[in-house]
Amino acid sequence: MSETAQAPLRTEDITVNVGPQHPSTHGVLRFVVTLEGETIRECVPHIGYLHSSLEKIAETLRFGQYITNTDRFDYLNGLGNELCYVQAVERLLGVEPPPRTQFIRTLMAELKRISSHLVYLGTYGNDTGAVTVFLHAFRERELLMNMFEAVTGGRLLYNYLRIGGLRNDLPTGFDEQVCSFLEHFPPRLEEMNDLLTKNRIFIARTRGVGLLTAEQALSYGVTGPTLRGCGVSYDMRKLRPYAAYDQVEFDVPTFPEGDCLARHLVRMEEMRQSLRIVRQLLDKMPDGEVQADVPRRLKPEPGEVYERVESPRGELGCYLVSDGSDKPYRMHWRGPSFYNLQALPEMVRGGLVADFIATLGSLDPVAPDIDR
Amino acid sequence: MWGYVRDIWQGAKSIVVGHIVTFRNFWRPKITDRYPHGNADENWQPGPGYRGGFALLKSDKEGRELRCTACMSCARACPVGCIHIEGEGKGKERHPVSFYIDMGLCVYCHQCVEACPSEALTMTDEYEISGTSRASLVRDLAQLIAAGEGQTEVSRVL
Amino acid sequence: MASSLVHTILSTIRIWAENLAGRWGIPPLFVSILAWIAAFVFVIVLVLLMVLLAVYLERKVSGYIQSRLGPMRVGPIGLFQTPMDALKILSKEDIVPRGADKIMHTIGPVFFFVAVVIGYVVIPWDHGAIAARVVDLNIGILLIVAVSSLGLLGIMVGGWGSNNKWSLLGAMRAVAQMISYEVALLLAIVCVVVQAGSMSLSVITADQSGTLLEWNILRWWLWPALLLYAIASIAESKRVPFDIPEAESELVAGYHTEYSGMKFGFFFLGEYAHLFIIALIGAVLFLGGWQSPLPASVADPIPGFVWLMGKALAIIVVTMWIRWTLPRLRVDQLMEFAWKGLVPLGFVAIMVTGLAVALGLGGGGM
Amino acid sequence: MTDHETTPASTSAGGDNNAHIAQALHQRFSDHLLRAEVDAVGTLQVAVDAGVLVEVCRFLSEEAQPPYPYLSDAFGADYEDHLQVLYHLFRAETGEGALVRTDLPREDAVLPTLTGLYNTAKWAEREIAEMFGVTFEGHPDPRKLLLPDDWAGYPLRKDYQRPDHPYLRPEPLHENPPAFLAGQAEPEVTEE
Repeated sequence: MSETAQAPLRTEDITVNVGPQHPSTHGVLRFVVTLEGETIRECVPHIGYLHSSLEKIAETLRFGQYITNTDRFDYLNGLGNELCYVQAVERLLGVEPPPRTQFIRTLMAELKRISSHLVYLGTYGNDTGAVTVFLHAFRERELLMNMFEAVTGGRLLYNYLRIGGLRNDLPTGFDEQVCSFLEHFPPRLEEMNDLLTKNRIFIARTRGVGLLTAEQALSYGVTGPTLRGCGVSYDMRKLRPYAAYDQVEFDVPTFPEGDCLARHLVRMEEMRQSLRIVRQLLDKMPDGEVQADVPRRLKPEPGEVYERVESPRGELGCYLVSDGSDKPYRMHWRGPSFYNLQALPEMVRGGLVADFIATLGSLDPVAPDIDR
Repeated sequence: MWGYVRDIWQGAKSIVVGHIVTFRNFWRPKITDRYPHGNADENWQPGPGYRGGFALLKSDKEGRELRCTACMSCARACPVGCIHIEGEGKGKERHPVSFYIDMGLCVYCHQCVEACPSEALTMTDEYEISGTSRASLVRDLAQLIAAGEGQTEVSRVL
Repeated sequence: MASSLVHTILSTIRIWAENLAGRWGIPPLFVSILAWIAAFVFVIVLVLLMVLLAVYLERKVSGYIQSRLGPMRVGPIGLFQTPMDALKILSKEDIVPRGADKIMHTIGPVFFFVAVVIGYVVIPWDHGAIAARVVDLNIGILLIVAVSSLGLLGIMVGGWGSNNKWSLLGAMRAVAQMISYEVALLLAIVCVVVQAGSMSLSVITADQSGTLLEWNILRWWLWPALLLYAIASIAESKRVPFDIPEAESELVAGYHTEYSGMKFGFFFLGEYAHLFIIALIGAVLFLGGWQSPLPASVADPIPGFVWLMGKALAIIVVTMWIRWTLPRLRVDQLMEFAWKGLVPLGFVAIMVTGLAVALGLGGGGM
Repeated sequence: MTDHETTPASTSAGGDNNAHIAQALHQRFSDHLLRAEVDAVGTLQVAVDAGVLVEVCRFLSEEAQPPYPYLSDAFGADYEDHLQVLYHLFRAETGEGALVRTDLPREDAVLPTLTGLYNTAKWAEREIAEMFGVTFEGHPDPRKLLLPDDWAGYPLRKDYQRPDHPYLRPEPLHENPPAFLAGQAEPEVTEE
């Protein structure tokens, strides 16, 4: 095997365009990936295809009007985004919503988290080639959608939370609907785990793939299940409890491996914890009003607030500045997917094309959440 | 060696378990709505408070056709500005002469309905709203009144 | 061997045609050529029909597994959906991408389809010698293996000629995969050949005649070969969990990314024809071919042709079940599995079979 | 199960820590520090001169006790007479945050990059740069991030004018209804 015996073979790196139209980019994302054979040398994300300038729109709408826009960027977490925004405005105004409102908000946010993780589960199955789990997950998600529709009148865009309260109380029969879901869902979740999570091929596809150390993750501002999959127990619900999270018991699942499988397992466990939270919330749900007294025309004192909540993808931040008028002077969203995606080139370098897809899917990015 | 065999055994078992799951699902009842060809009862029905199309409600007071007083509350509440109203008359006589809602701009947020002081505007459970041109998506006064035929209350989550 | 209904009908037609030719004074050579053409038409039509059926089945099975109904609109329970789709594919624009090699782009799918279809000529459809198949080669199984591996030339040509990086990657993966799994597949087939003592598919079928217990699937010393064949044949037909050449979440559509219209149709047809022939060979090698599972004492009203089709369809449904259950392997895992898992297993299978046959368990010709 | 070690420090303790840090900041950067205090919810609010931004951030992420080692978010704001860039630092164990801000002139807004300290800043600074027209000196990859490469203007500045583009949607209904509704065809979108 001397060097002279083998004439140097001319090789060439391939540059491929993953997206903006590619089956597994979860929306409109684009990556310019340099391949050597099947091995990834470099990956450069190009984002902004779904940039909708929500931050600028906020400056033209009144505080109450903007709620309808908050559903739209991270569309899998509509109610959670509303919660973040509404809490920010309430802090600006100094309004404390009634306890029942807090419970209902928490309940809806947790149901939304389950629904978002179900979408993740389905699409991740799709990314790894198991198509069936996609439809099974969406079948279960449909039940949640029916619940959201019963409460809010909308299936994807809710516009349910109000400054200082809610649009309406829970409908009659909602408790039974949730209870039957709580009975029905855990076995189905186990079934989906049997189908995907425990499958040997799936484990082989995800274990040790897309590695991220805790230090790297934190330095990139990665949060949510991606960070908890690196062994860091960082969860806003626990660390800075908001709404009714201080009233319920739950665990923050962490897995130390930092690979795709760990992130997947964190999400599966989070669904179980969310079910636990929902159960407790239903038991402890207080009676009473759902709307605090707020003036019809909201004019907060000049000031600013940075509100953080835990979205299914990580820490969702909302920075709001008021100049004393009825419209926000400046608002900024910290989209968790934006920072999670930033770590992607680090995670996929040296992997194979299939690993790239698996890693991207395991971040559970939502394209409008990246671009806002 | 033992670990290797156990690995193969567990892998094979997990794959068999997966097949059992899909086999079970094969025989489960299907959830597909055969919309629009299926039985109407089987199709998905919007719940109360569903936010679909719009309707203007009739007034039960004498001398008034509509509850709407063209007060512009809804137009002001709309985040996208898709409502256009022209009113006529003063005081109690005030009523709309033109009322347009552009469903192509509407974001279905329900804020106009909530803003209405006289509970005159409502969202209906109509969900087949698509049209073939932008102009066909604009509802005018006559269409809105026709859509509210028979309805007496603002749609609400119950 | 009792002649079946299909055999009777085909023989009658043949005799009638020869009589007619004699009366009209058509030379015998010409008659033979006509008979060959008729046989090829039969095979092609059969393949097309089976592909339509298999595609329909695939959509139904996947739908049912996924809590859906599958096609329901066109015709009763959606039966005409796939013929309609075939018509649609025929009517679509044929696009050759700019910068593609037009000739290569065109011959790729044709090559693939032809290579797959040639294999059908040696399948023994039913009782009797000539009437129920095109040719009865004494190396039938070898022909199928040899010709079907030509198909990947078509994939490579098509993937390369598309001037698309995804196509190229897909084609490369396809070649690597099919060459690797061909080895495992051959090892599995060798076991059956050792058992039957012949490479002729008729002999292999005849070897399994008699009771159900004589079928290769119930001969325990062939079970390693069966497992091997099951895995390798799914990989050969490029289906999940071995569908990496066209992994739609990674490579968009792999080697046929740039194809549309009838050229895509040829790839599509070829894939399902490949699946079907794999199922047919599986039925012949392990499930007793056209033979009825009923004991010989019971009169069997069903022709052997139908039995063979039924067995093949059952195998196809199982591959669909597998397809809609499992995730996809990664390309390196796939190769590892072939060379580190299946090939050693193949040698074990050959040893087991050889020993069993040598000890007189197998009733083969050795 | 896994999180009991990291139950949050009570607000007062966090506030104490932050008060110490604020004090230390005052001692260290007395002249350049405009503000360092703890707000109502326990967040450390720091306002600094652009010149010492990097030093303050390094101090907070390395020397402060306990430190704020990571950047979670960076964003800008336009106050018409000046621009402001804010950095949200956080501590993973307790989830506490510190908001560091610095004011910049609207014309010729230049800041040193923080990409040397935090990877997070790579994209965040690119977004601020294209949205507010702030130049980050020493940024390794100063291309536009969300906007097209040829985009003119800085959209999140208050004086930004929407470009006139045929694809942008027509005026809202309440501004010109009848022309649009006259019953004929929809407005023509001219393609290039």
